[in-house]
Amino acid sequence: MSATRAALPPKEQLDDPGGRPVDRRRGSTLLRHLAVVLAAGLLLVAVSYSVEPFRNFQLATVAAYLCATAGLTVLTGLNGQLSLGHGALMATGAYTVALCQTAFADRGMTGGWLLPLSLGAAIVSTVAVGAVVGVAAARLRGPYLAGVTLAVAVVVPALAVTFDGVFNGEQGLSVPVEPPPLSLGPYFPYERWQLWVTGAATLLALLLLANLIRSRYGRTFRAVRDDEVAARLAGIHVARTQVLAFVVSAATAGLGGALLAVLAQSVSPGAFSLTLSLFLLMAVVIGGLGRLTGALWGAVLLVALPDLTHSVTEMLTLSPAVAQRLEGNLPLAIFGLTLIVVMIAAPGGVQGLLSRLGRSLLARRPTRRS
Amino acid sequence: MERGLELHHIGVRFGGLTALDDVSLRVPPNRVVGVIGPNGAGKTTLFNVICGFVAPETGSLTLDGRPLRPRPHRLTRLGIARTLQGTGLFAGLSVLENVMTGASHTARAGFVPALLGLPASDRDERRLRGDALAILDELGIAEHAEAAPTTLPFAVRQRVALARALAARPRLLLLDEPAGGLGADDIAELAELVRQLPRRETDPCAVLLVEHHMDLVMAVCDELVVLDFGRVIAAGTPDEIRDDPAVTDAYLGATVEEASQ
Amino acid sequence: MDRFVFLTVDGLSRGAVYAAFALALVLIWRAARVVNFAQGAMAVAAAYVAYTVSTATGSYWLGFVVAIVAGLLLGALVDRVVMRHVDHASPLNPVIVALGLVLLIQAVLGMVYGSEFRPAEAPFSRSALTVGGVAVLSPYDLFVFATIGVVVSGLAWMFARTPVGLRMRAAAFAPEVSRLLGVNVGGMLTLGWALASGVGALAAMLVLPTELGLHPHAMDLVFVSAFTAAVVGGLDSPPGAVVGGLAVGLLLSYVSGYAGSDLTPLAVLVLLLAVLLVRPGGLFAPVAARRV
Amino acid sequence: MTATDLLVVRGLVAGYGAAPVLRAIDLTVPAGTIAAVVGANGAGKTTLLRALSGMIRPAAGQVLLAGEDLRGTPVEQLVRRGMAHVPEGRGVISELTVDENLRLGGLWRRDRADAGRALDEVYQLFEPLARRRRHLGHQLSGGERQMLALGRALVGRPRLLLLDEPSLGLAPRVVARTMALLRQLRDRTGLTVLLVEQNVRSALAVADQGVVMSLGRVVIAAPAVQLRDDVDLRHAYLGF
Amino acid sequence: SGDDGPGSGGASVPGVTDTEIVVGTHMPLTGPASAGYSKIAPATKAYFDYVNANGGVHGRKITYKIMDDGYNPANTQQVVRQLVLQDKVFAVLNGLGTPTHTGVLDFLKSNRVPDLFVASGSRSWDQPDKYPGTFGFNPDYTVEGKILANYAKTNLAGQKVCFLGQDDDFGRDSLAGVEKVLGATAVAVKQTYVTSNTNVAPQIGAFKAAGCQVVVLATVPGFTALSVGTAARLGFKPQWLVSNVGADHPTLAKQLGAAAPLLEGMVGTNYLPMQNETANPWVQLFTKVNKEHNGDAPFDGNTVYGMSVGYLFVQVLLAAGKDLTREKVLDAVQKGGYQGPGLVPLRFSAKDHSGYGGQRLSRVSGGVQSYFGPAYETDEADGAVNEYTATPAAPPANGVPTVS
Ligand SMILES: Nc1ncnc2c1ncn2[C@@H]1O[C@H](COP(=O)(O)OP(=O)(O)OP(=O)(O)O)[C@@H](O)[C@H]1O
Ligand SMILES: Nc1ncnc2c1ncn2[C@@H]1O[C@H](COP(=O)(O)OP(=O)(O)OP(=O)(O)O)[C@@H](O)[C@H]1O
Ligand SMILES: [Mg+2]
Ligand SMILES: [Mg+2]
Repeated sequence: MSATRAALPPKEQLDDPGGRPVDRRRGSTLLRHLAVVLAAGLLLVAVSYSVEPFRNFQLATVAAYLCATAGLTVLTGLNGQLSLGHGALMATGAYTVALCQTAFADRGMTGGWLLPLSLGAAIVSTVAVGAVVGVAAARLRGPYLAGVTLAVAVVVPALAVTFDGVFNGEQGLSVPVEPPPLSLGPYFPYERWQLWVTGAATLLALLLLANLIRSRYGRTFRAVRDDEVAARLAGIHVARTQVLAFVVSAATAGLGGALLAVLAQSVSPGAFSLTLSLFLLMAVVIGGLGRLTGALWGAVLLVALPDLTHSVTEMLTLSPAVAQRLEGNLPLAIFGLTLIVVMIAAPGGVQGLLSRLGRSLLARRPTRRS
Repeated sequence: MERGLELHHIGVRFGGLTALDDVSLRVPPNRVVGVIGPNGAGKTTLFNVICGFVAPETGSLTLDGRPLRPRPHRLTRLGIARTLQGTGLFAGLSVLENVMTGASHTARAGFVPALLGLPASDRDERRLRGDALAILDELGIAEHAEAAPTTLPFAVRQRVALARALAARPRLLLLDEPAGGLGADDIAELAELVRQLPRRETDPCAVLLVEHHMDLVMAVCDELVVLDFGRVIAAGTPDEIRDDPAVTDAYLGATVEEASQ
Repeated sequence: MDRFVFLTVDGLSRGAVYAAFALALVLIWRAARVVNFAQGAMAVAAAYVAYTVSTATGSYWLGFVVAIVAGLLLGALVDRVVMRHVDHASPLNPVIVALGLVLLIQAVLGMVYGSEFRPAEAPFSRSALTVGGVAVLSPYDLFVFATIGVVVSGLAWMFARTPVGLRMRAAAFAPEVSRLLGVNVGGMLTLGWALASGVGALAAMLVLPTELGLHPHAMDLVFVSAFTAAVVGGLDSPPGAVVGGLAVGLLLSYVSGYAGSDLTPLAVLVLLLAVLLVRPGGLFAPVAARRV
Repeated sequence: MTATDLLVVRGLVAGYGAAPVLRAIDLTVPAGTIAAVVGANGAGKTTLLRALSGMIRPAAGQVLLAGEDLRGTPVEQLVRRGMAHVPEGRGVISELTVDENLRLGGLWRRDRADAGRALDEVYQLFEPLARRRRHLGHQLSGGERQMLALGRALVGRPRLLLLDEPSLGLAPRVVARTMALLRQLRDRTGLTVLLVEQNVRSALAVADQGVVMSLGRVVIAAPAVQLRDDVDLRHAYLGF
Repeated sequence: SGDDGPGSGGASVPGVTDTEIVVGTHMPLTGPASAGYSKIAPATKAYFDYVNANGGVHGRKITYKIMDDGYNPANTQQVVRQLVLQDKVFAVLNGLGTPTHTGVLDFLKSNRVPDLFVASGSRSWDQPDKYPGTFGFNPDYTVEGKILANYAKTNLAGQKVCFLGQDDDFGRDSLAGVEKVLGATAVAVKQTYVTSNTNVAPQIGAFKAAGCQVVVLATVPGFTALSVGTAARLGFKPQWLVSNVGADHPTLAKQLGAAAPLLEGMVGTNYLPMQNETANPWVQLFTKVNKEHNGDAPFDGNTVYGMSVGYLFVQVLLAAGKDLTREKVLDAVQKGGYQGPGLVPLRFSAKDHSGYGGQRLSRVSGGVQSYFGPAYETDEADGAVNEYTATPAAPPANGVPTVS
């Protein structure tokens, strides 16, 4: 698992993040991306009205995870650095938001601007942690990087127990969040509001990430991934680039964690265990490394797959003796098997599969001008 | 008065092995200097010293008379670019992006404009793209701008590597075996190209060339330095070197035809 | 002073079992360039087989042997049925598949054996012998040390001195070229997986008596410690695994003995950083690769 | 096909994806001769060698080694049939020492004693390697790696040697020596060589037969002397 | 705000129809923490099935939705929302775990979902002002600590007492209870462990070096077994006083295997009938239910626990009346006065949501764990530890409670 090789794109295709030919991009990057984000936002609002609260909550969770997976795919997919510690970065954001919100609530402060402030603080603190880890990470490659980030994933939640005076140990902190603004009406479903808040924050984060990927920074990230020596000779400070990628990735992971905490209205170390970090990695790889759409599929899978496997097993009627054994385990077995099968059948992940499908459809269109 | 790159009494050792021993040489501006020598003589190591990949145990470098303490990622800022033995292209970047990367140090827009997608960043990108396309055009490979390097014929990849180095607008270009794997026609074209470099209208540059292909070396170099076991055993014009018995003995040897009869 | 000796001895005997498991990770890394996150789950599966055999026959040693054989077979099976078909172009793919295997194996074990702890018996007394009033190693510890010593030197010898070892290394580093040189790369990979998994099963048999007992997740924590140990030692080096294992064992023992057990994860991170920032390829890293 | 034809290729079609790179190659190399395959970049020379040694699976056609059809023979079995392929880019295993790389070349052989002798001979042939026995592959210079790759193939005492641009990165003196060595081996041991070269002049200097490839086809196969000396042929096919 | 928002009031009560009551729970069925616990919910469900087979409660059958959260609070968030928002459960019953359940307290509160009989001894469930809908079940860890310490004080007077606790509220609350009885300085050596480090030799070694004679364990079963085993290895044989959480003899014996005799003499606590008391009518009832509705799964303390929860819930449903609403159920719990399998009183009232308020001591002797001495009750504050003398209730004839 050498890090520089951590994520070579599928041979036949370059990971041009937008998939459009490079030289035909004339207009402003910002405007183009804004248009996409606005459309997505409108769609999200429409969806939020047409589905029930639990689905709204699930979508909001997807949005929160999407922040983290998008950041991770920039780090691992575009920059070739492996991180098994993104769960810990999410925890950093989550605890920061919890501490801020509690502090505000304790002082009796209210107002719509408090939450954005807390989220901002969460990003700042995660950036700080990410910078520290990133500096170490920039010296390490492959499994050695994996080892250190794995240790980070274990340590950060454990700190909540070590410093239980601040973080309240295993039990964690609650995150006071204000109800939806009254202007939305007295019966506005809370889950819909949650979706709006997380959706907005996530879309904003994605907008910035997409801009960055499109800029020369995105290019240097990928150059460093592909060949460090050549990158240095091209005038790129490799270590600095790697730290920057780590920091960007940490910032979004911190935001994701903070959003998750806001959604759950609580944080505890158990929610940010090593398992979460590993699941995030699985999500980006299964989704399709190196593309924001891949990160989206990954986030959807993180939420949908456990739900789906659970529903599948619910449909089976089992005798109590058998049910006792299968309950819980069967969904996990299905989950594991799915991972293996997808990885073998579609090594480019869901996104790779989709674009392959898309290309073959395009190729079959009879009216193709050359 | 310009003095170019100078190496003074450079010595490099790897464990017990002396790779370079008291090597001094000079690459004046807008000249083509060739370094030849047997395999393992230390030619690539010499390049590595200039680039800062290998720290010399003894000796020093100067660029235009000023002391040079090279670090790989600062080279392009100093006006030095290098191609790698093999090609070292970024497999995940298109040809155009590869070339744009070569000019990384000329980008002006900072992180925040990039993050926000501000026009400053877009302008920067457009300029880089324009420059890169111009260089690809100059080298006659503009048609491959969108291609992935791995899908291209070897000769084209070599040119992409060259284009990437030129994109940095160097004053000194280090070429490590640029003719390796090329056919006769391609080598002839390459020779023409290298010869032109010091005479380009925009951004003319000096060349330090390591190559085993004697036709190319003899055709393009103004001066030659011969290394053997890490030491300079001869230096001079191509004609002088060709007739130097020590060089023939250590490096050139008999022609294949002679040797195999 | 007594406490120091006690903690040292305790740390060494813990470290020895980490070393055993780290060794399995090193093996698979050397043989297939994969960090096998499923190593723990595979080893537990083998230990469950041993448990079944031991309880049915009443013989610990029969179970012990069966565990190792089961480990060998499981490793070969995982390679042939799963890993062989994974695209290794991105090194992350096998990692993800391994994580999938973890879920699958643990779930299946949970279905078959339930999630209760089963006893893991030790073949020798685990009571420490006292020398001069200080409790030192138990017979079981000595057994662990001896076993690991044999395995490490055996493996080191195999890799460095035998043709098969050379073939395995070549196949791992450069499969295409190795095939051109007549190396049966597929066979070497399977052999590597089998060996690693066999050593993993052996390690599990050594570790489990010192743990909470047999459980589908019994090796989760051991995996983390052992992976740390392997990384500290240098993933390419069997002696490194041993040194790394002992270092981690000692560290955990000292920290929980002198500072409090809640600080152990932090201490492990500090150890990792301290070692890797000085030697980014671990203590026993090979010569840094020439890249230009 | 005569009894002395060691390698016979008929209608070989191969490539990497949908479009074939090789379109029906026919080729015969008599035992104990050197055939030089030349042609422009991208003509398919490397692909031909890869198809012969089974690194890519041919889509159609037949490859006979000493009369035996090689279809379906796993790559790793081919050395046992006497075929050695030194791939483009040399294929030195960077993480192994020079000595280990070389030993690997003879590991498949039953006759351990002779493998040992072959090893010593290689060290004598390429004395820079002898000085670097314990160096790791990645520490070597470009040319040293080339020697190592060739030497490693020779340790297996092949009957048929497939060489992909052996002169790449070698000093002229060493190129000359290498070519001379191929001749010697041909004369002394009856080695058969299929030599892919960009360096047309040196290749034709040693070869018995010249094979010119273009766009995945053999456009001409003729005695090397003829290609060397016949100005018209040279102009038509080799451009010099 | 919105007392009469949609969902509450009016005719429709979530999860309740004329023929069915849907309740849900979250439990670790998988993962490292699932050992033992995974049997609780199925046992509860089995008891509900038994009640359903006997006509249900006020003609309604109880459907019990068991969601696996793997003891991961993030999963708990998801599954509890699924239960409440999608499956529209009437109440959440016996959700297990302190960190897991803490995270959903606010959510359950804002959705006005009764949160009954949480399966952990944390004191967090007893906050009637902050969480009016949440009720505990287990005696809290402080109560338990006090009762164990009381035993040490009266029966092992003058011996050196030491303490090993889990490094969280379990260990902390338990230690607080011990110190309330023995005095703040009486515990000679205090050690903690974390579940992520399975080596307790340093801690046990410290006890041995200090000459501890009595060791109080606030440990989960795995670490009880580990501590006992490690002590034996080191030739250290104190009197063990073990929290109810980690004192179930069958579980420990199974884990220790051949080393099970080390448990001889261990003093533990419990507040429900011991599963080996075959003469106890409750155990007989539960054994029967286990056979008929639980696939005759291995019968242990967790089975008894799960069924006791089920029994209490059915009692509460009956008391809430035919016209079931969430408010009525909460009122019914607060009314208190429930008699069931428990050996000590359930303390429910408007001011107290804490659950069982005492323990009885047990001892392992001849490989059998059995009660000895009286049951004790106490509070989590400075109140005295008193004997509780009321005779335990007998189960109703058909095993289904009737309206009292
Ligand atoms: N990092 C290193 N560690 C050990 N030895 C090295 C290292 N780098 C180079 N060497 C040795 O130093 C000598 C000079 O190597 P160098 O690569 O400079 O040769 P070169 O002149 O470029 O040869 P070639 O023409 O074959 O490329 C060689 O013998 C090589 O083995
Ligand atoms: N791995 C590959 N995947 C797809 N196409 C390839 C691959 N390797 C080579 N090709 C294509 O096949 C054609 C023939 O390549 P090949 O390497 O055989 O040529 P060659 O004659 O050896 O050229 P050179 O002299 O540059 O080595 C080229 O067009 C090349 O682009
Ligand atoms: Mg070189
Ligand atoms: Mg080729």
